[in-house]
Amino acid sequence: MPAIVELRNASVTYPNGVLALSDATLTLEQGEFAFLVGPTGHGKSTILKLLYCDEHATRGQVVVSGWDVARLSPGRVARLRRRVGVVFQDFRLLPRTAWENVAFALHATGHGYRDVLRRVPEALAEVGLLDKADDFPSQLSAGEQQSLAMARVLAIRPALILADEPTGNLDPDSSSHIMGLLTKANKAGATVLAATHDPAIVDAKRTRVIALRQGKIFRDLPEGGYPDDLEHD
Amino acid sequence: MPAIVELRNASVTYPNGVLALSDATLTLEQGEFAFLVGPTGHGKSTILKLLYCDEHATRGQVVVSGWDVARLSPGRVARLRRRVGVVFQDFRLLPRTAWENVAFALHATGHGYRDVLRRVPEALAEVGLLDKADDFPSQLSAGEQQSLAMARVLAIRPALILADEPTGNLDPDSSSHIMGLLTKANKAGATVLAATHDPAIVDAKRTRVIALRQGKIFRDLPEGGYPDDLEHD
Amino acid sequence: MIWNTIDFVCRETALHLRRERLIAITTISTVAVLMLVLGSMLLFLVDVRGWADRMGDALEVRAHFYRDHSREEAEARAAEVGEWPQVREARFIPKEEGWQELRSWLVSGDKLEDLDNPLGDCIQVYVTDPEFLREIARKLESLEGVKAVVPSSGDAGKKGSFAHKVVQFRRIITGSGIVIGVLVVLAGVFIVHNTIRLALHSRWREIYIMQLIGAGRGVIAAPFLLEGVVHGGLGALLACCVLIPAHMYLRTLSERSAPFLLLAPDSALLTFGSAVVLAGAFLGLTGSALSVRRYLRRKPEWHS
Amino acid sequence: MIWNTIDFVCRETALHLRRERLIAITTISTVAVLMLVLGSMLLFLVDVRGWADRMGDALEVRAHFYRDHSREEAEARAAEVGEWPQVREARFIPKEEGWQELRSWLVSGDKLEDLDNPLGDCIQVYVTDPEFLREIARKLESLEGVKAVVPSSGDAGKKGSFAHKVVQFRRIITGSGIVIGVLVVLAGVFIVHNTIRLALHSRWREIYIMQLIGAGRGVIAAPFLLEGVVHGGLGALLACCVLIPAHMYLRTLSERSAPFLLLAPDSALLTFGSAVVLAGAFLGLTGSALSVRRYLRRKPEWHS
Ligand SMILES: Nc1ncnc2c1ncn2[C@@H]1O[C@H](COP(=O)(O)OP(=O)(O)OP(=O)(O)O)[C@@H](O)[C@H]1O
Ligand SMILES: Nc1ncnc2c1ncn2[C@@H]1O[C@H](COP(=O)(O)OP(=O)(O)OP(=O)(O)O)[C@@H](O)[C@H]1O
Ligand SMILES: [Mg+2]
Ligand SMILES: [Mg+2]
Repeated sequence: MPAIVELRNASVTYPNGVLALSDATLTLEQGEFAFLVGPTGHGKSTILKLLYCDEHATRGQVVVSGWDVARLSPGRVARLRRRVGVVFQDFRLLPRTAWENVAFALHATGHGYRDVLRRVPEALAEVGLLDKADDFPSQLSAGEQQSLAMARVLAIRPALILADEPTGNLDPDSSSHIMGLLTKANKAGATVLAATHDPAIVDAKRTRVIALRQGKIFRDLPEGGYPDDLEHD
Repeated sequence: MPAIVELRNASVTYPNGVLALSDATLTLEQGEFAFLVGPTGHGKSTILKLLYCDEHATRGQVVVSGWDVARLSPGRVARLRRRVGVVFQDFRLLPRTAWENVAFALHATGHGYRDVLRRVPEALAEVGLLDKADDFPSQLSAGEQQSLAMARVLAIRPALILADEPTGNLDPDSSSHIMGLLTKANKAGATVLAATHDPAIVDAKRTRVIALRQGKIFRDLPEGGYPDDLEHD
Repeated sequence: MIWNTIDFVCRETALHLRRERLIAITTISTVAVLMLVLGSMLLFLVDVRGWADRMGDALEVRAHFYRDHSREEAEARAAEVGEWPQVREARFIPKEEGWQELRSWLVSGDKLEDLDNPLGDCIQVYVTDPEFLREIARKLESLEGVKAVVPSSGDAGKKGSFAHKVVQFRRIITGSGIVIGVLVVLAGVFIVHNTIRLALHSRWREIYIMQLIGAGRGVIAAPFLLEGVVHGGLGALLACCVLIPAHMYLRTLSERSAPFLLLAPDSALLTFGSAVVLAGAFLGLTGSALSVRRYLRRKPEWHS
Repeated sequence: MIWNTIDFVCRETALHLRRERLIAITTISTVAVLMLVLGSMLLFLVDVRGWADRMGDALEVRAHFYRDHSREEAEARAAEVGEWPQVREARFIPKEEGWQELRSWLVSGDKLEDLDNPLGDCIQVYVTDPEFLREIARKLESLEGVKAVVPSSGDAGKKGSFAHKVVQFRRIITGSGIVIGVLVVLAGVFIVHNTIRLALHSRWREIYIMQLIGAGRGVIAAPFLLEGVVHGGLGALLACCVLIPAHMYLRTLSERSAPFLLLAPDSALLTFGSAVVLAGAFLGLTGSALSVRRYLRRKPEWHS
């Protein structure tokens, strides 16, 4: 399998001097499912931001589906992002109805109106939000917003799914439902990288676990489970 | 012990017709510690919103520290809110530095500059954010933002703490640290009502658990643990 | 693909227009108010200038022929002078008429009763523009058989003279009118751009999320630009809906009591209206373009 | 407690002023631009009106006495007329001077050489305001010993006459000047309020969170109001920094070539400047007050 994601000695230092990621090397192969775990503030979201080109590595190289993201024009960045579905940790929904949020993502990734009419209700139904299709994010509970962010990703069927804490606002049952959807997408061919804090879902799914500590990848096991030595002291 | 929170047959129907809470009756005594659990979208945040006067009961009565909140003038609402500390599910931090966020809450609750100088670093240190005091929320990780929201509440030492999913973005160790802080505040006299999805923290602390399902309080046990029959089907 | 994009952009624009009420109201009303001010200023300036011209209308030059100059010759000259390009009107006044006029008002007529008419024939000349007064006086002086020109080329348009005042007045009005007009237009452009920038400020996050989802810059910008065009155009249209009826009302008023002058005929109003609407639309377009560009390039100062 | 609040409000205001750059820039520049336009419009209007007055200065009425009227009497009358309130200047012209003048320009002088002076003494009267022309003519006609008044009270200020035009012109300038001035002021107030409303729109969420935390409405609003005052005042100050030097420059220019008239003396500029700054501050205050009120009362259209 070819690599879809490659980090080569990537470091990120934010403008305020915080070293959020240091010298991370990581390869995700096409079709893989991996968890990204680590304590709060130790660089999980930063890695994901690198992959969807929201931050740039201050040192090292980031390659996503064959493209070195450091050298992309804005047009190329947009094209890359169309292949990547992201469940943002803070959802980042548009101030529009649930339906329109999913539809926008479909339109933006180049789907025509016919696709939209078919896929939006499909995706909303999958996360159980079909009856909330006309509600605005401000009218949804936090868990529902998170599910909507998930639906937006599922609808576009991306090659790479980046899920940042996709179950942080969900009850255990909903969580496992969402994980099931991610597994299903993974089975259908998508590569999945999910950052999470929830030992339950990591342990439930015996798959690759990449553990971060203070911006460094300190463990990367093919069938890890949630590490119990995460804290640094 | 006198009641600090009383819901009497309170119902909430949102303008779009969603019945988020139906006929809930609930009493919290001063100094109590209670968890509010329930599936996503079944009314936990709605109950908390009632208590900090962000929504009003469409039927029934809500009494917080002796005041019927339906009949309060804006000035009274502000005074009531000063006694209530809320960790919002979406944090609701001001676009200012961590320090300024905590300081604002102290100023707003009538503390002078000397108090601010003492309590802000104290609160930030408690949640481990002292070294991020000059960072803006946008420069913090989600977990750090959540901790900041917690610090803001701890600093003002409110009589009633409403925590809406206060550990959703935190790793297990940080979660139990935050729960420890809530417990400490509770020991110091504050009444705590925490909505959560995390069975681990509910089970770890043998205390009152109020379970919601479809907007109804269907179980209220003094030493509940996380219920395993939450889902409605 | 292209078709999808067009469809998408249209839908997005419709959504923007329907949803963002505050922004629609503020942008439209700002454009409308500015166009209104600009329009009435224009009307005012044109009118004041017209009035200055009218003042100049009262200015005349008279060329007095020698008493023994042939009347046919003088009359022919008057006709010729009437053809000069700077001359609005040239009237031949026979000496009898002039004498009559003179006697009727100033002098103690009875003493002059038995006097021969001391005047010669005369040409009364009105110029098209007070600036030409001196030139015409000079040309009249050089005519054969002319004894005196009043005012003489030395006096006409002399500093302090009435003609000089009118000319200077007009220059000042035109000059400062242009300055003020340009100032108001610039101010209008600036303010509309400011308004649109502020309006988009509250949608910065939205623009950013769209980019994160993979929407291209063009696709994101297009609905905002169209929104700007629609808002600008609507604002201008609104201004026209006030300006044009106001203008028509002033016209009927001026036809009755004639205090106004250079009001355009109603037929010009359609052109005027379309120009104003186009200008509004263009303003909205450029304002949106500049602002969207700005917000596309940067990360928002994120909330929370 | 009160002291804490004051301290808090001041700190908050300082924070707002330091942090919200875009808002500061747009509000300040909008106020500045509007004040600039208003200021130059004012200058222009005052000046045009001044010019209209100057035009009227050229208007005169002459009262011709009978040839046999006593000269001392006539001179005394002239002095008396000069004291009338509506009269700017009254000059006595002895008949010899008048005859000289008349002979020098219009008539074939040689024929009149041996003629007795047919004129009487005359008073040349300039009025303070062209509106009084007719009244003065009438009053002169009723003087004892006056044979003719030119223009007569029937002709003076007649429709179509020059005096009538000047009067009408001035009325129109004053009238439409007031209309346009009021329009511009209203537009300015409207636009500044619009701008502030939009500026606060992006801080709606912030205002709401402050309320949720328990800050009182007064405490939340005060820094916004002070911010409005500072921005409005600064904008107006900026406008003054352009207007006042521009005014001084125009003054020196007008002293050299005298095309401008009613420029205020430099001593009035301080008053003018403070008035403008106060107006700006007031505008900012009311704008902020209205907007904050609005945003205090409602829940934000929440993002995400
Ligand atoms: N925009 C930014 N500017 C400056 N520092 C930042 C920024 N974003 C994140 N950081 C810092 O970088 C570090 C890593 O942040 P990151 O968001 O990657 O953590 P995380 O592992 O996702 O944490 P969490 O589990 O809380 O989401 C943190 O210390 C954070 O404060
Ligand atoms: N402002 C609103 N307008 C309309 N409906 C709303 C609004 N807020 C919440 N709801 C609906 O009310 C129900 C209860 O919402 P609430 O936020 O109380 O759920 P919750 O228990 O807090 O869920 P979560 O665990 O996801 O936070 C949901 O179905 C939600 O869609
Ligand atoms: Mg994160
Ligand atoms: Mg909730």
